[in-house]
Amino acid sequence: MALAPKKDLTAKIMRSKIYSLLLQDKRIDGRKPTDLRPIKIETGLLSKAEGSALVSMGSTKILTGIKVEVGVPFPDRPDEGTFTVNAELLPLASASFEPGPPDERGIELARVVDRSLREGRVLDLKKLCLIEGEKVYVLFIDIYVLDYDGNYFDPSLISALAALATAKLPRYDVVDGKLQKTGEYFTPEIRSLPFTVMVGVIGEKFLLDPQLEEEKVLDVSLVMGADEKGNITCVQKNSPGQVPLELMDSIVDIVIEKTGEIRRKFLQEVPVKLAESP
Amino acid sequence: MALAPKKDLTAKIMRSKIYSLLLQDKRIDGRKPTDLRPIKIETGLLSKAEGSALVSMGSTKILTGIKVEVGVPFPDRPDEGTFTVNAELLPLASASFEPGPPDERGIELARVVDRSLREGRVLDLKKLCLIEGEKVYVLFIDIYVLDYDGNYFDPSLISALAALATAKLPRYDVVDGKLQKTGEYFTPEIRSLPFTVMVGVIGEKFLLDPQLEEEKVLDVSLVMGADEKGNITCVQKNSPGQVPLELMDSIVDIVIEKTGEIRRKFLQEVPVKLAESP
Amino acid sequence: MALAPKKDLTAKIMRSKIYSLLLQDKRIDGRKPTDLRPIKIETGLLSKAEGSALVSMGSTKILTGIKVEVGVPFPDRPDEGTFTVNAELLPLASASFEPGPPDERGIELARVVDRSLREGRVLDLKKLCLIEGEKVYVLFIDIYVLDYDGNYFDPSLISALAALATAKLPRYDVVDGKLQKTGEYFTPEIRSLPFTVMVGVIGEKFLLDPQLEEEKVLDVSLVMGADEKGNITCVQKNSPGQVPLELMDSIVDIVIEKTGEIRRKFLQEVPVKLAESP
Amino acid sequence: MSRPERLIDENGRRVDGRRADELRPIRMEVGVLDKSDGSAYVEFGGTKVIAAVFGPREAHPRHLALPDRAILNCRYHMTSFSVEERKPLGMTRREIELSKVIREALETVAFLEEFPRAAIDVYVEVVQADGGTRTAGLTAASLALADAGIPMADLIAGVAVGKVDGQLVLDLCDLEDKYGEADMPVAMAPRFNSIVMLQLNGRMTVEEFKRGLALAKKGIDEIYRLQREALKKKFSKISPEEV
Amino acid sequence: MSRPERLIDENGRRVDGRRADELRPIRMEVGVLDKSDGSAYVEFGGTKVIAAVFGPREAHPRHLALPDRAILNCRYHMTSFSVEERKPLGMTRREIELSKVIREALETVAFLEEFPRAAIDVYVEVVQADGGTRTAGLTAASLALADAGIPMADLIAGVAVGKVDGQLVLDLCDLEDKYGEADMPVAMAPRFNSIVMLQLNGRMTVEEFKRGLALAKKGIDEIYRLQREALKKKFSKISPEEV
Amino acid sequence: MSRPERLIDENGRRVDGRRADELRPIRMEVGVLDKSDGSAYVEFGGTKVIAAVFGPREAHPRHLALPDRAILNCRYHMTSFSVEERKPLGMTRREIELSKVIREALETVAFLEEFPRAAIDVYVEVVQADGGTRTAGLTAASLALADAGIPMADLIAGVAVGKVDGQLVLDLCDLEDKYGEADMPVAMAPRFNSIVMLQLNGRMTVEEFKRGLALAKKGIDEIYRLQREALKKKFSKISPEEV
Repeated sequence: MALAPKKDLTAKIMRSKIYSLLLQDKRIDGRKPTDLRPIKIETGLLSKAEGSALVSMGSTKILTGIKVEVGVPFPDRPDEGTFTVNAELLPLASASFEPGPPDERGIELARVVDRSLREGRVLDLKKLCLIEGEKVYVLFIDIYVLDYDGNYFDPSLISALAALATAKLPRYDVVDGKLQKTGEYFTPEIRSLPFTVMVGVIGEKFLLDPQLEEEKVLDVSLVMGADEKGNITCVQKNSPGQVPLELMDSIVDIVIEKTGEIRRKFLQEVPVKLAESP
Repeated sequence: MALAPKKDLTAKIMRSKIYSLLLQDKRIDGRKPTDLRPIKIETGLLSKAEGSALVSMGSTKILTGIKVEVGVPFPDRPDEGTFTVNAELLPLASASFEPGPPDERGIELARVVDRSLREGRVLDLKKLCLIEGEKVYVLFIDIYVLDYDGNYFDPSLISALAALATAKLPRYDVVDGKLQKTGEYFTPEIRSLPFTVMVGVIGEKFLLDPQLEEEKVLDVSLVMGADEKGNITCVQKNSPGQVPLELMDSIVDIVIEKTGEIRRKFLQEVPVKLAESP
Repeated sequence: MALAPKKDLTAKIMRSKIYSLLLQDKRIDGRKPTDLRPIKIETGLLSKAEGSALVSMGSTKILTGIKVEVGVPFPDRPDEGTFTVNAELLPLASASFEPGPPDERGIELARVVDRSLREGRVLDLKKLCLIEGEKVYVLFIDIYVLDYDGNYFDPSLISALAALATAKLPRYDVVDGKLQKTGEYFTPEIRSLPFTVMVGVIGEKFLLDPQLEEEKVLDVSLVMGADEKGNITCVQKNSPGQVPLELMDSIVDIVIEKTGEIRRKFLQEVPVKLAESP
Repeated sequence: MSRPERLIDENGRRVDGRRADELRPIRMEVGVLDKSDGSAYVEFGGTKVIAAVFGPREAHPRHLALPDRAILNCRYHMTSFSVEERKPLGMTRREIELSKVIREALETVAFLEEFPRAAIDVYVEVVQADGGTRTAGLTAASLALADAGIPMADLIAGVAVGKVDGQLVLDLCDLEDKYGEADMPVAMAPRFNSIVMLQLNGRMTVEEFKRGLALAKKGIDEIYRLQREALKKKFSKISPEEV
Repeated sequence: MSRPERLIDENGRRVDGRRADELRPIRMEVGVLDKSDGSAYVEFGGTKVIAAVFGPREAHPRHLALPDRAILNCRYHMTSFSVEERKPLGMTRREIELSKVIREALETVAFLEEFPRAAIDVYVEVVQADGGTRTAGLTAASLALADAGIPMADLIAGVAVGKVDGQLVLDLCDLEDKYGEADMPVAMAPRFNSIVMLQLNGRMTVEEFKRGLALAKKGIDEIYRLQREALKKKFSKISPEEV
Repeated sequence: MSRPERLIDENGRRVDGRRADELRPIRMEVGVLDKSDGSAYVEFGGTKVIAAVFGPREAHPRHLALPDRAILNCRYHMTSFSVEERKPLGMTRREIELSKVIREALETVAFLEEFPRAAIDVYVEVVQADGGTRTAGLTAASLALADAGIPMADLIAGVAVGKVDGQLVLDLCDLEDKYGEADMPVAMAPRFNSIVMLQLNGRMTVEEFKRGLALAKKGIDEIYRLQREALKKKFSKISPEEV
């Protein structure tokens, strides 16, 4: 059952401070409204995960690990590997996160990342098939929010993509219908790099990649994403509040620009060769 | 853990009003003590369910849907199909129903309907076997209480029977030990039509099919059912309180009479041809 | 999430009373500090369990039952049967036990008994294999605390061992790769009899097998166990508090002595022939 | 456990040698546990149950408390090894339903109004199940309530009647329950000549149903007698000095 | 349900015969349930949803209550038989996410500040799913809120737009949702010309996205008109004497 | 990960080249997270853990609060990819047990009486498991408590000792834990020369047990030194102006 969250009372004062700054194109941490926070990407830190990435965006820190198993394909997609995305808002990341199974926020995060990967056609799932109709690679992409200073969406997707792009999957030979590890490894081909940008609206103004103090006082927020071809690959209004329809055009345009910026940063940091896109 | 429910304090005044009326053979809604509320039965409203029925008894509304799958039989009944009954007291039906997994009331309802169908031998489960010991029809009979104005038992059983009697199950051919849909459908044979009547006791008097205001002030209630041959197929004391032993004879007799009344109504509304009973 | 338990305020008075007695080598129930409470062992009380034992240690009562099924072995141990230990602190045993799934105390108890049995190599699991890699005996050792007057650890292990030592497992013949019951039964060989003793520390003193009033005021407690060869088979600090390092030598020595005492009692009461130890 | 050829032989004897209207050997003991406020052990043949009562105690969480009476909580639970096939841990739907009907029977006789804002917890643990566990459990629970000193209008005694090979029988055992035509658990408050629990699993004619209630009543009167004896035995153990 | 060869034919007609910008037949009825404080039934073609509202009522547990406004709880739930493959009982991750986005849309227009310390519960039950269940559900929920007398700044109307065989279409049905390229549920508060729910499943170009919003707006204006009609119809049924 | 032929070679070297009484390379950092009140990262070879502390804060629900001291909650949790086979989401029985023993160790040194009615939450997250996760986790948790400014009687340092190919070794790695004869996690409050956590998985003779405790003590003294260094390093980063 979705439960309406409490609104911090002191938030009102902070809102008017942030809004006043915004009218002057400024923010509390010195950024311009459309500036993202610094992004750091580290990959391959963990040896028991087939892929891993630690990504920070300002003080928000996300750790994603990938475990690979051999499983059965879905009946309606017998020649495709599968993946699932889980996200845990770890209680050590914020006093506002509770221990226990993912609540609606964790589930929303997982599903937004899942849709971005799936609809962005990041993986060629047919290349993750081992024996048609019987055995395929099953990827578990598990996202952990370690430190939460606002906007866990964008760095979560970055870390999922970085972990995927640097993952090492064991190769198998099919011998008499059975699978045998060859001892070799391969990195899954990445066909597309969709990223998202979280957009916060206050009054008739907007800012990107809110840090926590900003996030708390937004009128409304959106997560929007795009791939390298300029396709919109993700839209999620993720908070209460109304988005003025007339703001949408400029929001879409800045999202295209800023996801490009993230992509360039990503390609600098992560050794990924983009496969031909579908 | 079964938890004793709260007793409404204002209930006492209502109880004495209802009891006084009962002494004059009257009820708050103008019915006689042994009158049932009007019953409406609609079937086949839904296209994704293999069977469905919306039944109202006064303002109490029940929606039952049946989904059919192919599954494995129980080891000790290799030549019989299976069915399970679930019931959800949806929170939109009453402020007293909570969202979440079925509580003891929902479980009791499901099990009372299940026993009525099973012990009443409504279905010939042997006719729901596809390949002995391997493949059988598995029926999920899911009951949703949509609007709760007292006595969800009787209309739930009516709706389960109406959904069963009008269900369309896909036919299969067995080709080389495998199942293939033929594209044809059949309706399961109904061998028996057991119905129930909820009986409420106040003092030394009783009334049938209580509406909510009555239900809240009953001293005790029973759900009793019978089939077309006059067999008792269901008994469930379903509330706290004592039933005077000397009332039981007249209760049984009225239950036989009133389940017959429901059966006639049912046969008028629902196109069912009773198969030879076991 | 582990939750710190409340400390009874009146406990302080009781603590000083118990400590004063301890300084005189006395206890509230007349025992010496290293005396155990009387142990009673009854086996074979239940007919639907393949093994059962009711053990009391003072007023603390434990009922353990064993159910046996045929299942598949673990992939890395294809020629060994398996067992699992569960423990339920039944709410009828104490006002401090809640109904519901085992909390951290029940889980700790199950895991301590499990480790004692497993690391003590009580069973020759290879003798519980039926068809290598396919079919093995699966033992469910389920422990129920019926009455809790302190120290449920020691009697739980005793009852698990007594139930195992007197269990009757059905024999199977392998006919054409399938299992058939022969109608005969056998008792699993017991290779080792590890027991535990719970040690409570107050100040610089310790006592064994605390009853509930003592347990509530201990500074700290340990469960330690040993087998007939003098191997330490179990150590579990099971409460908050510090154990002075210099106490450990005398604790270990008394644990060896007292587990021997329990073993002699056990061998008197339970018909068990120890197999050659591994 | 497979079906015997006949559940009643040519001499009218049942699978365990009983006559149709005969109870199994019954054992009752009050006050079997130390740490609960009241407890009882009841055995009907192979059916073995323990019941314990805690309270009255303060109800928590607070908003569940009732201003005019105690709430009565009840849990009917089976050990995993009480039945033929191991019962999974956790409460099954059957256990949840039976917890409800047992509680509703007990509420009927306990003077809950004497303890406003309080809670009373009743736990029934089935140690071995051989038919009639809910009625044995309820019988034990009412003894445990009495042992806990909860004032009651009456004790509750229960027993199952059933239909087996076409014949009504008293106090079904597991085999009769499984392979018979009907199982009807009945519990009464004998002083009031009233029914406090009634369920049916199976089918009966109206005439059988009525006769079944009478047969149950016969068994219940005997069980009720044994209950009072068991209570007397418990309280006679307490020496005058203790009182 | 297998993929048809084409989702749009040579005449620009969709699988169910509609034009690209055509809504399915819509049915709305307010006040369909007796025991909730407000309710509505909404049908978009084969999609059938019921919504009910309870409250404002006292919020419990107490520590969840807000000093300055009501909390609004929302549950979007599907019956097990509303979809092709039986939906397991219990809430799926999808249902939990949609409950969140529907609640966040409703919070936007309800005057929650009028009911400090209170709670309002909104339940959306999908009886049959044929595309656009969340937007139909939100449309129904806003009617149910109005029916319950909760003051609102505006009604909310929603519809999905999608991309099918390369073309933008209004009000996707299940087949189009499943085999199309994109599904974008949109809901607006028309009086404010603002978006209150927006999600995307699939890919669109920037230009398609912008046109998609405009197409949604067109549908939403029509749905909004039908909502007001349905409310009028409900309240005109109440005779003057009742008021 | 299969069993090597020998876990200790002819030169007394272990699978990773260490001597029997040698710790793995240890890394500690205090204050690694921004949004918790205290945090620490600890690495023992391939074992990597983060701990964070929140509080003291008001305890809720209220009835859990203690009048004379803070309650200390603790959760030990592993990421799904910290181990060879993916760990299912949710808490395993092992994690629940270790949460208990870690909490009971921390309660021993934190001055909880200074914060009546409050709660302190400690979270230990195992990022990679290569043996000794509970002792590394406890070591990190005590640093995080110190970082959060919770007054403590002492720091807690922990390490596992084990028996491998018949020999006692310090600071087990995963391979030694899995294929060795015994794993004994030990944690101490060095200032008090007392044990605050002690468990055993496996078998040891009495003599080995006693020697094992002494070996643990040796490792713990070194870990304790590193802890104090890490704390100094953290607090030396804070410039005088900030204080």
